[in-house]
Amino acid sequence: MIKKVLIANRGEIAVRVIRSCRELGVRSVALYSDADRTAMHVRYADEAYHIGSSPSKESYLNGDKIIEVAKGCGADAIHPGYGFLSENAEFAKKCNAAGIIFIGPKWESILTMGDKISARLKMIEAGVPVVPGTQQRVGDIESVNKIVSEIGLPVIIKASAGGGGKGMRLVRKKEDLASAIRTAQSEALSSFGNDTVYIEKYLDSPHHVEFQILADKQGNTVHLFERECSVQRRHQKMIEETPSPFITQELRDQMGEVAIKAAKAVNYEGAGTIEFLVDANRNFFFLEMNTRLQVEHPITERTTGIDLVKEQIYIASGKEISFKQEELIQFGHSIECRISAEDPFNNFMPNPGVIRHISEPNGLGVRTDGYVYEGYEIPMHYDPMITKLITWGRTRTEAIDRMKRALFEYKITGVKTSIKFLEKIMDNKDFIEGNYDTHFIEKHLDELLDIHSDPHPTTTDMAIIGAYIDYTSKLEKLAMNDFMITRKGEKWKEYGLMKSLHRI
Amino acid sequence: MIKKVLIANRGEIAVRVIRSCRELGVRSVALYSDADRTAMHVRYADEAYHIGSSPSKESYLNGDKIIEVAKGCGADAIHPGYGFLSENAEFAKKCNAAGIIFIGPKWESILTMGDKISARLKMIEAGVPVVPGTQQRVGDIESVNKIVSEIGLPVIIKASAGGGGKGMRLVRKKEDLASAIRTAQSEALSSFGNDTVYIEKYLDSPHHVEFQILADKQGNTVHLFERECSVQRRHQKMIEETPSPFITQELRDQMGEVAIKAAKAVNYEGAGTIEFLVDANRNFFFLEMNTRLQVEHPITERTTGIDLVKEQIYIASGKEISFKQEELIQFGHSIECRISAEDPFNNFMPNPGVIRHISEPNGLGVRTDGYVYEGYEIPMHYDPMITKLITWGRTRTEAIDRMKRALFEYKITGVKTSIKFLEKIMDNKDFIEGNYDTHFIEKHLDELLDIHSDPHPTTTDMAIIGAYIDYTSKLEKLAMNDFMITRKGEKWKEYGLMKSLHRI
Amino acid sequence: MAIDIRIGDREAHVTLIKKEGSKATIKVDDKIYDVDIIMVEDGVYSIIHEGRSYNIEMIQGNGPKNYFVNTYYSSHELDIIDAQSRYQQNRNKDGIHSGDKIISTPMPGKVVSIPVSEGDTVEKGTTIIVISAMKMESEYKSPVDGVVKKIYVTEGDTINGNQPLVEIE
Amino acid sequence: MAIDIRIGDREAHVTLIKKEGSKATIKVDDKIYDVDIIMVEDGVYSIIHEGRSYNIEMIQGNGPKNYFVNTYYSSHELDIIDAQSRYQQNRNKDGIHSGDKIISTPMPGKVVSIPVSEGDTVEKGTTIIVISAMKMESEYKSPVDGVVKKIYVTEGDTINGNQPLVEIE
Repeated sequence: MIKKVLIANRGEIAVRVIRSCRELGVRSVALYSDADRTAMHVRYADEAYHIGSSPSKESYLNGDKIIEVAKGCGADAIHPGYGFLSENAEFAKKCNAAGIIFIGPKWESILTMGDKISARLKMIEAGVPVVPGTQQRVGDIESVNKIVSEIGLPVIIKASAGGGGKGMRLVRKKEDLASAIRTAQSEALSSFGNDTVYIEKYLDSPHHVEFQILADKQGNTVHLFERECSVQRRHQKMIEETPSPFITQELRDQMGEVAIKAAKAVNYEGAGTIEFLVDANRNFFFLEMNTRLQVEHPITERTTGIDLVKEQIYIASGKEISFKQEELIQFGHSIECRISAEDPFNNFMPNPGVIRHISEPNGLGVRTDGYVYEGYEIPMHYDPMITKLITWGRTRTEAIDRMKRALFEYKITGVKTSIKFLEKIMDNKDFIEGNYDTHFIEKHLDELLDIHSDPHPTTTDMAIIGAYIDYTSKLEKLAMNDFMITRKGEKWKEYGLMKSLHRI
Repeated sequence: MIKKVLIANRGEIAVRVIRSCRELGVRSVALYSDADRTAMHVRYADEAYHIGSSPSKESYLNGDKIIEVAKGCGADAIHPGYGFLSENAEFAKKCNAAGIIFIGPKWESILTMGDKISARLKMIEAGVPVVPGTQQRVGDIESVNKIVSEIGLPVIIKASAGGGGKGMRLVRKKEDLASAIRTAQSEALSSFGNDTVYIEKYLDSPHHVEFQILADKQGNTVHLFERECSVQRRHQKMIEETPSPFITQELRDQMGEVAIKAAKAVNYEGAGTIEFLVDANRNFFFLEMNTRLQVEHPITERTTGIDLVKEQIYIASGKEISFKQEELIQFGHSIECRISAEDPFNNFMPNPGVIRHISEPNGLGVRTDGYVYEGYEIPMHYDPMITKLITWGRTRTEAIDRMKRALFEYKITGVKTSIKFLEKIMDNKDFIEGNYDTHFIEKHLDELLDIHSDPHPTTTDMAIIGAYIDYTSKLEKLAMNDFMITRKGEKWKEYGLMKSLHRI
Repeated sequence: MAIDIRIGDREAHVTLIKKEGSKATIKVDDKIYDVDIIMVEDGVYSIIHEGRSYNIEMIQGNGPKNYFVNTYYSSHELDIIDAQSRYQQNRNKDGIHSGDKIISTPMPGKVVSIPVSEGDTVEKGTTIIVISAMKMESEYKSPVDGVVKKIYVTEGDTINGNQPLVEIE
Repeated sequence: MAIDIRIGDREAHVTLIKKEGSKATIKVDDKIYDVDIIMVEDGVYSIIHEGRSYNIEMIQGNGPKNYFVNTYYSSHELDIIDAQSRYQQNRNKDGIHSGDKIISTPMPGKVVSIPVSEGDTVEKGTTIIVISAMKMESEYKSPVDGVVKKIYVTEGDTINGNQPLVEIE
């Protein structure tokens, strides 16, 4: 069994990984950049080492330095979290070469799934349905035209090395095709150093549904059901839930089987996620595989009861998965809201800064996975997500009611956050009815951003009264200050006297 | 459906009840004594009314005043929580008379179950096994001797109106019988205004196992499995868990059936608990019924998924229980630790005071139900319990590992708490093996209180270094103070200048 | 003591009528409120008014006269308006009228690029500076037609929130 | 600056050798520690020493020289010993020797009963006063044989922690 894990990450996911390490009695090692000396993962880990300056490239992306630290402190494994080096095949390979366990799949699997074209080919070979489109890099415009006339418009041009919406272009009219390919190629080149792009059919009103996979070295591969991730803004997930309100039990079984087949096709090991697009007629297509833990993994943990990080550590240690497929159930319903330091009402502008005050929700069916604390300055160098709020309910309705209650209790002051925006989504009729696809936020944006009406005029007056009292008592205190200072000598004497009296 | 609930309680249970009200869209009304103006339940409720001075008798026990407030604010129901007026039949009756729903059983059921002797008689009548002993109040010493020779020593003398260990005497030798009865009677008289006592066989190495019951007005009565509550100190529960590591599935089914029978015997309505003693041979006996929500109800909520407060409100509104017995499962394992403001290493002395700093544990499988916050002064007038920590795991082992991790993360400073003591229990071999009865704490007390060894000498030196740096930097700041004050005028000018510059 | 407090477009005139312990009578415009107000945490007040319980969080904004206020139901930005700020306000209004404009950002970040140079003529909407924070780039555009008068920063600089970056005349 | 710090039975002699930013070299008795120490929250320090991470919470105790210190693994009470407290300490020691004794409680509460009167002769172990807090009554007994010199409170009084209640001579 692994004895010491170095976490090559920061923020909430580093804290979350350390929690499972503690429960297993595994020692944890944190890394920190200049900006992160005071970060929670550093305070909470057993050990902590400085890794470089604040920009990610010089710290959390510096694989060689990280391996050096791991060797130096005697860590026998590295957990990459998500983001940063988690899907970097080269890094996984270097870990192996250094004799350190990379907690994740074999580097070959990362490589195959990391390139979108090779992943598509592999899936087709394994009999997994993929979105109709090209099987190889886009070449001359004639062959492109031929393919597009086969699959039909609209299509989407995607970078093979891509991710996060970069090097991606939607084409609705044939005459835009050539220029869209050119701009996608140039964006792909500048973003990923590789101008390979390919073409996929663009599905209207698609759902983004993904399946959680676990696979061990003994050849057992299981799925832990789906997560519905269609509440997205610019390809970034904001809210996830499980079970999906859209898919049927029959479809769930079918997709689960296909997800296992997809993972087996690349000899997958560890935790991974197969992402599917599901169209309005419930046809589903392989979109991509994430060869790591997902941000939204807690909703699966809540409904299945499985601690995914523990399973990752067990599998990396060579143990079998701790349960069988047929033992798993989906118990109730779980929803996650991602809370970011951003101003939804000012174009989602990131809002780094100092946390002045935080109170977190609690009680039945509420989990928070965060990392900020009072007085902590959120650095501007990294992701704006500061905490995740996960609720559980016996039914979807209860999970939503609980999410509303928990968002109401969640108070983060000092920086602007997305909490109010998430509350608006929880109040949205289509969301409440489970009637949404990936266009949900786009479609409802105006109404979600409408906070200008003042439904509580008395509350506003109470805010004014609070400000009045706070300001005037500060003024009073200021006026008192000189008085206090001059009396200080005396005060101390008095204090000393009292102390003597109280001492037995 | 009930629209507005007045919570005739304070502390964590008031906050917990308000949470479920919020999730149901029911308005909540808090009450506060002089000492509780700043308490969390007052801040969190929709409405709040002052009820009297700090001592409970003049506030939370003043039923007439409470009913008056409920009428005044238009509450259609009163939730009594636990303690205070929750098992006061007279209060329940007065609520009915005032046209306000008492969220709990009918007052007649409270009355029957509140008197120990009448409860025993009722149970015997219903065919529920009770601890061998007398069926009526203790009379002349001859009849006592006769009974004791029948059931055998040791016996326990109990006050019929009793609770909390008062008016209770253990008798191991026959010659102590007469004096024990006398002192029990006099203590019962002074504590409860009633000197009725009765005699029960004292069971050696008993387990305290209780069953959660729900019953609606339609006549449906279900049980939500057991809670093992044998970790007690002086008849006060400290740790509870479910499922019990002691009882078998067969026994569980049997006890569950008997618990339902017991509840039906008094036409029970609402949430209640049947407490049993189980001896070393797994014979079980009715001990008493608590006709209210229990402190430890969250572990049942976690493993069954049922929100007990919501069910209470549904039932009081005349709705049916929202599930059927056969739909319920025990999903995984849950443990609760009660955290009190007391000093376990100084005879569990209560320790009211100001909370200086609090950080609560979080993440997968952790729930806290508390009410204190930074800067809050815990009043000396009420119960020392300040928060409950509830963990869940797929297995008992995982729930314990998670409890250790969560206790490790739980930091409350400013007052002494029982956290370290609870940690020692989680490390105890017998507890870990599930091998304990109600004598557990007594038996292991010395070892549980042993914190004198210093297993981390470097950690101690780090504490010393922290104190050194904190103290010397305070001294420096003090020395700087005068300098700051004299420069203040200038500073403000500078600040004004900067502001002008920054303004667009 | 009477104070004007600005909240959104509204300017409320607030007067304390009396205060004894936590009980206060306060007039907000023409409404009189009898409240029980007490500070429960640093910067957090509990107010009870006609039985309603309000939890009000006051967050110091930019300077001692600017607050962000959270209630359980809403968020507000408030400004205390006294003689000094009234003067500043008028001065700023004049400033805008004469066409002076300083570009700044509400949050800290890094300067990615400055596509203009001092002396350039720019139109309203021209991108003046690009700032990156938290993996996201934001473009700041000129709010007016004008000339780039002064550039205070260079590409690659780390900046604070509300720091003057570029001045347009 | 050298300071003595008492922790349990131990008195540690602590000297700062050097400090630059968050890096400090500190001698505790005869051990020299190179640490990285930084205040992360009010009264909470993060210390990194030889790669080990320590989270140290400092809680002001009774007065500025008394601390309760929590680490993730342990809790300690610490006292800063300077010339003044050294003097007090000796004075108190003398105090005990001469038999003066003031009964007080560590926590606030309410006086339930005082079974003795001024002038009463009491033995070591005699109950002097009964205090109730949080639904629990505690009896405070005389630590010495002596005479009740002064009773500062009466039954029903609300008391603070560390307040003198009864003096035994």
